[in-house]
Amino acid sequence: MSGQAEDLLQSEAEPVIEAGAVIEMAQPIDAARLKNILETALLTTQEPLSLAELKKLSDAPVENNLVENLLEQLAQECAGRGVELNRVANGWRFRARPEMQAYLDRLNPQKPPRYSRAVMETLAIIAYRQPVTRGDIEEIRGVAVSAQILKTLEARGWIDVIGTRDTPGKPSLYATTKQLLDDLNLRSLQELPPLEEMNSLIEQGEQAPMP
Amino acid sequence: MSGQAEDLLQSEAEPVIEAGAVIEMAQPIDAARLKNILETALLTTQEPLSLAELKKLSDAPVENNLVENLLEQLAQECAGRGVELNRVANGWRFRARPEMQAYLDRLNPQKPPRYSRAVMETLAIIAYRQPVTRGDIEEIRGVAVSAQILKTLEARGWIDVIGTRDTPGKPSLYATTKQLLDDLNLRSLQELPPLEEMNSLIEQGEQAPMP
Amino acid sequence: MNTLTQPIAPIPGVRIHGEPLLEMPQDLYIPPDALEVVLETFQGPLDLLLYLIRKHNLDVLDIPMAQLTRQYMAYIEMMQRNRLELAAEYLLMAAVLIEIKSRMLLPRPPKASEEESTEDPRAELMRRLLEYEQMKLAAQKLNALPQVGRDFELVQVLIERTVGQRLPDVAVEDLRQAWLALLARAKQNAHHKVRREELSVREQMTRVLRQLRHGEFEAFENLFDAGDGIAQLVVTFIAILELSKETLVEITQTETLGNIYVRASRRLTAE
Repeated sequence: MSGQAEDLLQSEAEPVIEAGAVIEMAQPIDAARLKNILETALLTTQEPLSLAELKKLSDAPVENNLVENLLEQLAQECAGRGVELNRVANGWRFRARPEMQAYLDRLNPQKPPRYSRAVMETLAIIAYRQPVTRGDIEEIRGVAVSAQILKTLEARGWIDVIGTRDTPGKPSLYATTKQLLDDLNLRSLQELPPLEEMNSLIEQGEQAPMP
Repeated sequence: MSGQAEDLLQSEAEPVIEAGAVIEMAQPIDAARLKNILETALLTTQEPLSLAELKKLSDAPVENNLVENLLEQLAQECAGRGVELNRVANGWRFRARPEMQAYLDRLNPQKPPRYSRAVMETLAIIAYRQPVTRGDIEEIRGVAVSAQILKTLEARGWIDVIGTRDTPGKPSLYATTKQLLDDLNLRSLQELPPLEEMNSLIEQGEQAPMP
Repeated sequence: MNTLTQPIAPIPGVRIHGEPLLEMPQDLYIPPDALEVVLETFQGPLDLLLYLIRKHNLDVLDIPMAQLTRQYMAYIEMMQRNRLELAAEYLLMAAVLIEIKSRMLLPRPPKASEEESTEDPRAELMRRLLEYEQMKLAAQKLNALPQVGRDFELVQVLIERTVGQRLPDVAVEDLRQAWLALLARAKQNAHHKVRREELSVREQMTRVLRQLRHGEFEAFENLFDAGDGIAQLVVTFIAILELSKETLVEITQTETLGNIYVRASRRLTAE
């Protein structure tokens, strides 16, 4: 490993720096080189690097001032570029300028997140059985339904509380909203897949197609 | 339909399809700005970006040539810096030069494990003899190959099953992935170290074609 | 005393080149208790054979079988002596070596059966050794290539995605799948009756309840939209009856044939 690194270094035109090599005393700090190393470290790390950490990158002991100067230089060199070097609470870090995000989003065909099965089943029950209480949903699903699930769907604007049932505890009654229909590109709930058809699907094959 | 296609063709050089907006002349591509955006995208993404992806970063349709020129410029601008822009199997990406590793290790002492000889020999056989079955690998190594070894390489994303051999038991055929090439900073299998010329005896038709 | 110094004394009966076992290749001699480690350093019988061949500068293409077999057997014996669990491949290889050696002792048959029997019995072993060695070297070179994370790092500058994170997309198909899953489970549990139900009624129930949300009485006829077709009006009527049945609404009529009023169940709206 280290032998290999050495080989690589030797074949470079640049002067050789050996990891952990003892630097001759009183060797002047090569500021340009240190700046290079600082930049590389900051470019490869997403978390901010503190001054103390950055100082570790120098082979010879180095003043805070010098490191900070180099960092300022690096920051200035970012003028007009898509990234900038910021000083934040925990240290220094590069980040992409916010106006670049629109472009970078084009690259991120991140798979859209998916709702959990619990969320989808809850939504399905509310859609097909509205208005329902949380208790109703739990009865059909056979398991507890966390408040978080209902909150998620409410925050999305897909369900809301349209009243309470007149039973002990006065549970809220949930129904789906027009927003859900819009988002599903439906004109009315009746355009949801009919339940009977699904029933037959289940009956035919023992193995239900699971989501 | 065809009218629409025509419109699209006519406005080819135009930036965006704004309903009703009449854009007079073909807007020239701002190369400096595009280079900026390309650089930012590459700096913020660890995975290599393909030319097709990079072209999406331009507001107006752009030639491969132009993008490649800009990438070459970016690569050249890295001269003397601690990072470099490389072309690998899956596209373009920045990396820190290996000679920086000794410094970066000071900040982040955890290193991925070095793989055992068994793992590396298995990988080598898959790389140079692909596609191969587990049986093929065992035949060459002269020992059983544990499922764990193959799993390790699969989990790392370096090999995958590309089919089965049509023999009893239908053994899986393993091959290396582009990810392996990316991780070794290579563009293609041909950039792997050439196999050692063994004595001519072995080459009497036994030698598998080299990838 | 003498018996306790056994590691220093030559292991009886095991001789290589006429030398006691202790004189085995220097770097290969290991105290018996460390043998396990050595065994692990070999990737198998081919690796061990290659070591013995390379160590003694033997030509793979012209392996002196007697010598090689003797060394190999000594090694195996040493492993067994120390009761190390010996992989079957090592023993198999011993058998192969002995077989080759014995075949070489036999007089070569005349050229009668061309191909097969005139072939040097060592050929197959040589082929395997060379092929293994080739891959072994390739593995070393492969391992020497700079590897991401180990020998170099990738650049990754932070990009803050401040704008609201992407919300999951849901399609009708997802709802259908969710319901199918519920059905499948209900079927297993057997006690859930999934009745056939008119969604339109449910939809109207929701609409009416929404309309009554203010808690005040609403004229019965206001709950209907005259623009709806007859079928829709019937559905709305059924919805109101269903709501009443579920005590979600109160229906009152102060006088016979007078106006009918509907409101959300009183206790229901009083918080």
